Amino acid sequence: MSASLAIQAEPRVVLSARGLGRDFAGFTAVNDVDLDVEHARIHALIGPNGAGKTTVFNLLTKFLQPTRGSITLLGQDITHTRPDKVARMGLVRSFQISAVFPHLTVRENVKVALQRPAGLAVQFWLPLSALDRLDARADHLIGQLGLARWRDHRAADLSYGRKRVLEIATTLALDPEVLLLDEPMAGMGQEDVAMVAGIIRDVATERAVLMVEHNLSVVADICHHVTVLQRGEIIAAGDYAAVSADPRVRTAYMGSEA
Amino acid sequence: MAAKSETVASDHVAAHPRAGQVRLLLVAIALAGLLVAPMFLYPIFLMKLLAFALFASAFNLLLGYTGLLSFGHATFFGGAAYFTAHAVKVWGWSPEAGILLGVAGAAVLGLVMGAIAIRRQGIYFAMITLALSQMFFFFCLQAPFTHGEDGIQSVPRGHLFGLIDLNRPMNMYYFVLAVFVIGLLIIRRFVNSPFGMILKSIRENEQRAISLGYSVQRYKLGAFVMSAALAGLAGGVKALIFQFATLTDVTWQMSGEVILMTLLGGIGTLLGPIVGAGLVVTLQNYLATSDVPVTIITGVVFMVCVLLFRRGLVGEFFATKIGKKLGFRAES
Amino acid sequence: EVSDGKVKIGILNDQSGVYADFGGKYSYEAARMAVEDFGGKVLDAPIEVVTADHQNKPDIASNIARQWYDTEQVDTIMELTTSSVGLAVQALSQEKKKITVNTGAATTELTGAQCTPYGFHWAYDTHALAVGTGGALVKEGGDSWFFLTADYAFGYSLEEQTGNFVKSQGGTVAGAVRHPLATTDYSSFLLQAQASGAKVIGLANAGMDTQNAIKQAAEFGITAGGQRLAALLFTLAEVHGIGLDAAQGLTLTESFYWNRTPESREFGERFKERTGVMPNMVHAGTYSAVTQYLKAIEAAGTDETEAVAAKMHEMPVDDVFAQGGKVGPNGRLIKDVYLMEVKAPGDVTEDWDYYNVLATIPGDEAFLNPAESGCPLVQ
Amino acid sequence: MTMIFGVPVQALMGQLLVGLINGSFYALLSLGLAVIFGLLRVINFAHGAQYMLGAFAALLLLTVGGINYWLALLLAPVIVGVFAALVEKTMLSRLYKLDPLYGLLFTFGLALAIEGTFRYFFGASGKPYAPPAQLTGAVNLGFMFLPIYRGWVVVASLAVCIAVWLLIEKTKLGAYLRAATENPTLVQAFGVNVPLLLTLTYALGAGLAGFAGVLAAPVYQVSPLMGSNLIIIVFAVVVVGGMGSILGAIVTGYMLGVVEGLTKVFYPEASNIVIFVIMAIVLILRPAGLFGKDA
Amino acid sequence: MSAPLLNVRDLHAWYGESHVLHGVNLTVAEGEMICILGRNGMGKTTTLRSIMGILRKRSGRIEFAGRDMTAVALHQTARAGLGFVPEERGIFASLSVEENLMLPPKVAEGGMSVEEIYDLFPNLKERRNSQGTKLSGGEQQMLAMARILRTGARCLLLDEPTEGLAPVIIQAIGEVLQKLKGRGMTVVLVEQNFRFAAKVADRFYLMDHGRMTAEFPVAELPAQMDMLHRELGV
Ligand SMILES: Nc1ncnc2c1ncn2[C@@H]1O[C@H](COP(=O)(O)OP(=O)(O)OP(=O)(O)O)[C@@H](O)[C@H]1O
Ligand SMILES: Nc1ncnc2c1ncn2[C@@H]1O[C@H](COP(=O)(O)OP(=O)(O)OP(=O)(O)O)[C@@H](O)[C@H]1O
Ligand SMILES: [Mg+2]
Ligand SMILES: [Mg+2]
Repeated sequence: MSASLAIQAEPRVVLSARGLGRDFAGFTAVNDVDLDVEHARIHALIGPNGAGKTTVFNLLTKFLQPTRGSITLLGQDITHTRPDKVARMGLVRSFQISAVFPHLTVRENVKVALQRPAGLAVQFWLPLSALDRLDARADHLIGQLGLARWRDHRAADLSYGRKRVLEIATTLALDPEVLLLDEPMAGMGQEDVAMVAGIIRDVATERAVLMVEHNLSVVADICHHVTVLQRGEIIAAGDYAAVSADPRVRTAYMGSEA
Repeated sequence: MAAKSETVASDHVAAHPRAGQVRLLLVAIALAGLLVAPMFLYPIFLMKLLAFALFASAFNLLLGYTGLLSFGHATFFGGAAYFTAHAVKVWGWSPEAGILLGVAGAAVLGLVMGAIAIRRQGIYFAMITLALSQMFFFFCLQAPFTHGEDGIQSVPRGHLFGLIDLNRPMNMYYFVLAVFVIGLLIIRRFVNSPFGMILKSIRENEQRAISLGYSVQRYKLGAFVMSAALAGLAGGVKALIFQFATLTDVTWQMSGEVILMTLLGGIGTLLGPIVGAGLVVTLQNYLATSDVPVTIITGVVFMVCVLLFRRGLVGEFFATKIGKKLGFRAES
Repeated sequence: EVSDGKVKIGILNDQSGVYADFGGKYSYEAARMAVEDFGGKVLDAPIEVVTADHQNKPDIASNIARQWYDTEQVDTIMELTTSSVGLAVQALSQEKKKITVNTGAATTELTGAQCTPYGFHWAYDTHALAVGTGGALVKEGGDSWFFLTADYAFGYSLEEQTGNFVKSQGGTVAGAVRHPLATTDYSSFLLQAQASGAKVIGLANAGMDTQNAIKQAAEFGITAGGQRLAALLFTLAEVHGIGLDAAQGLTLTESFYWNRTPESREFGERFKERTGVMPNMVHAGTYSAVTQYLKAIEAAGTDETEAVAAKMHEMPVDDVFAQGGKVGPNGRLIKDVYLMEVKAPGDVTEDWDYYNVLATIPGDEAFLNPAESGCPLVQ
Repeated sequence: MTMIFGVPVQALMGQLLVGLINGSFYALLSLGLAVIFGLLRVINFAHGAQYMLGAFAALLLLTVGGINYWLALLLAPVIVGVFAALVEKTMLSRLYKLDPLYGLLFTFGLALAIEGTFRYFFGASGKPYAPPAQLTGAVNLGFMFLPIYRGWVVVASLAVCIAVWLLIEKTKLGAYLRAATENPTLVQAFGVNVPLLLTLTYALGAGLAGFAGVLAAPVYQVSPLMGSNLIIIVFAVVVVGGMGSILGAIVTGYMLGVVEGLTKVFYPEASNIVIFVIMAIVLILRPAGLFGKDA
Repeated sequence: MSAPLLNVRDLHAWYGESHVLHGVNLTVAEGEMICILGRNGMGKTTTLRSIMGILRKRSGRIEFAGRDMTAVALHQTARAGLGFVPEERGIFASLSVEENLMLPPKVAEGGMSVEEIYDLFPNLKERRNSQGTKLSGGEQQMLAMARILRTGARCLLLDEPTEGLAPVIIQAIGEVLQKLKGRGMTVVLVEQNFRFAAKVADRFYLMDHGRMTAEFPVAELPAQMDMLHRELGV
């Protein structure tokens, strides 16, 4: 880990938000959030329930329109861009509630994600076999994430943890610059947690990751940078050690346990 | 995990290794049947059946493969019938050009209706298409070129490519059959194409599809326009078969009828709508000369289908052991 | 000589939709009655009547018609309510060289631009209705008109033709309001008509539209306020449907009324015995059409289309429906039509005795001169 | 006389009132539809048929049972409601677990079957039904001649609409209903008899249609097809109001009645389309409808 | 020992054709808090849903307060005193937070008052007029629990109440559970969060492929750690 940090002599900011805010009918869910997500680093967003973490995700990916502030992705202002466009620009998310295409096989799930970058999405005149050339890349990804055994199973038949892994696999298929993961370990059994954490660490070597997670041991383990949100505002930021020492964070979020 | 794979196996009866060949054979038999059918059956009836089968298949392209229930497909069917009839009768266009105009017109109507309706999903979508098609109905009622209640009558069938005289029933029949087969091939390809794959994934999980960078609205719109255009193809052909275009084809009851056909045959199967259309057309023909009011029967068939045979005749068959052995599979 | 040893007559009309009472299965009864009265046989061949419900859909109608002609040896199709069906089947029949006699549809196109050598139009048409109601009513003092017109071709042609007659008789048209087809509420239009101050409110619509308009006119006190309501296409069956409370004072034109002569009375009562209702002009017209067709076969000595059609054009029509009627070269039956007024409930002395006959309009006035009909067959 | 766009103000007042009367029917019908949709997620295509059933029930009560209008106003909705409850209990309830589209298709078939049956037995042209003696006649309002019966229609429908709205939005029963819409199993697991609740809801919605039918009987011809075209317009009203929004259905019903009335004066040819045009515009600007909560 | 409040014998359950529970046995005494542990997909949720009667394709015996529940209609189970907090929370979108809270009918005396609940979950009080599903994931979890506390149910079935909650909230919920236990409430808890469960439960069941494979009181916990580590990876 320290080695990868060392290489990163000059951190490159790929996604940044300034003064980000969102109101819902008079209620401010997110307020004045500044965020810089850097290449090849894992950035954690933590905070008590209802702090606005998912909302920040929704704002960054443009599933929600911010009330205030601006967002920049890879140097371009995306404050007013549509969500599918944002995804095409290289910012891809996972959902808090697991999102796969249940009746497609694992391989098909990944291939759907590969289709667009390969320019094979609108061809209604080509046969399905035109997609065969994506197989190799799909299988590679599937293998990389340890899903090879389940390649031809329907996604619906996978265990909870594997569904999350599959979701990450489809996300990676887009080769995104920035990966947003909303509680990737939620509801996952202990043995899967370690596996997924490992995978996240691996993929982060070539891209930026921003994740929401309540499992603090994971955060402590793999995240380079932690931002703590409370009532929509940032109350602390820094590496895990610094943040977890902050008394405000302890009372607002961690309690006496951690 | 062992338990899991057991359950997986139990609801997936493996297709017989030769299933593909058997299916090909069945298709060939069906085609051969259609080729000789007019020797035994009444050609006009067969042509009507083919036109409606194509219409239902076009409709099913939307409902079965993108999950969008349009309650306004009569607009494209009937609209195209008017366009074709007008072009052929008033402007003296050739039949193939007339039909192409019908298809293009239906596609444009589909684009407009789709652009408005696609913004909502599920039943909302159904209601909006219904209302918009009702608007189109009133337009047709009043627009001078449709001749209101009278309709466009005595549309000449003309000569296909200036050569083949379509006034001869057999020529007309084989022309309709060709259009039907081409239409089905287009649908089949559309469904089993990269585009179709995206449609499928959108139906499975729309949010996820967006987050993968697909502009879901445009894909849906694409499917909608395609379905409209093919419904238009059926409508244009129908205008030539019957040699008229009337208001009947743009009423909401017609939109309901095509749903019935698809539902009865089996949503999400290629064969279903064809079988369904055959049944409905036969039933209507038969009941017209019987004592029982058609609407009661239609209504009851609808109810029974929804309650008991939701997969439709073909869908139910596919779900049987034999169907699965043959490797048939329904969407959804 | 009768081909295939049998004469088969098809009655094709709406038996379940809005026109089910207007013609419907009663027309089928009328046809059967005509056959029985004729003796059940012509040129020693048995006569059969078949019927079907076209559900107001031209494609179903045309499908049935083709099947009848091609596979069931039907020789002629009659009734054919609703213009789209009438025109479609008449065109098809020309192609198949078969005779059609239309008694149910209104459009003058049947014997106008789209006329055929084997197509006949029997009971009434928009022109006759316009002359009957428009022309004759002006003479009765109804000289200023306001139209409530169904907003489609049928409504326009009724309005236009009627308006022309009103003007030609020295009346004026104060205005018109176009209402969409299948409107349920007419109060808004009726208020406009009321405000126009016209003496007659002409209803240029049909079926349910007319019924609702009449009913609501009564509610808004239109007739009570001294204005007269004229329904341009309305028959005894519909008057019976809405009841005299709503219909009283209404004027309309029909080409038949059962209680007009002893013969029509006798016919009407026999018809009512079979069906439970008194015949309107469509039913009586169908009876007449079938009778005339059979007479023509007898006169021609064959059921071959050309010969029968020629006889039908040639022979005068004299029966309970038409007296001294003649058929124009365009296929139009020309006979007298009658302007009626619906009685008040208190004035009715017997069941179904709904009309006072206000005027008789001679056929030559009521129907277009074939030479001016625009029919290409008439040079 | 003062004029607005060439129409005398007086006449305009009359038209506004007439529009309001029509709006009463729209409001009642779309309310019932919204109740059923909002709570059962079923687009009740049979709503028009149930409206017709209400009118026929009143007619038959009168001709067969000699029961007068006032009693029919109570009994007919109950009859329609009981019929609807039977349909729900035996058939419709099996469809809740499925895609809502099946509910729509089922009720579509139901509507065809009911209308077909009535057409078979009563013919298509319909029967008259006289207004009650107490409400015949008309009052001269100066700007128009208002049939007393029409005035009563406005009052009665307004009262019923408000009562139903209060029932659903402000009572505990309403909260159960709304919750059961989303997750019937869970609400039932909380101890609420949900199947019964849903049956009652469907009966209530249908009963409202039946009530509208009785109100309409003296105004329109009682005919088997009286509801079949109206239903499409009412659908549009519900979409404009925001599907599932009870208040939206009521307000939009009256509003569109008035708009339609005015269209009949200024551009009568468009009066049947105007509602659909408004619908299209609303959908473009506010996809959820005027009162809809969420896109 | 007095008769157990909840007694489950040889419970089998199916989702359609797939047989998920293979003879579950479970007893809970009045006032006891038990915890079912197990990996994903072993049938924990299914067990709760079968007891509650939400899953109706089941066989075996489910006795609650001396009454056989398999024959009881779903809406009567709650009346018998069982309260259920589903894993997916089940917050109603068309109801406000407060309406959600007030929704389940009171089935007995002795439930918490609304003030007590708001004291316990201040977030809910603050957002009480907003739409139920507009709450954050964690807030919804709180609401799902809170609304059952009001009804006076004797026995709570809690399906992973800590999933997706911040550590402070988990702590608070732990305190609530202790308090409820103090009042004599019976609780069946399903948990992935072993650390949490270890603090509150009296007894543990381990579930594997639709069966209970182990059962032990909290006192034996240290002795069982090896086995748990093997089975659950904790
Ligand atoms: N609705 C359903 N239809 C079919 N199978 C189901 C359904 N719900 C659950 N299952 C299957 O039943 C088994 C048990 O599921 P259950 O939800 O009870 O597990 P669990 O122990 O609660 O897991 P988790 O910790 O992930 O919540 C699993 O194999 C699951 O795939
Ligand atoms: N669409 C919305 N309308 C109104 N309020 C909303 C909406 N979405 C979120 N909120 C509110 O905004 C706040 C932040 O919600 P958010 O889902 O972002 O929290 P979170 O930090 O992700 O919490 P958790 O960890 O529990 O998932 C919550 O109080 C929630 O109630
Ligand atoms: Mg969240
Ligand atoms: Mg679970």
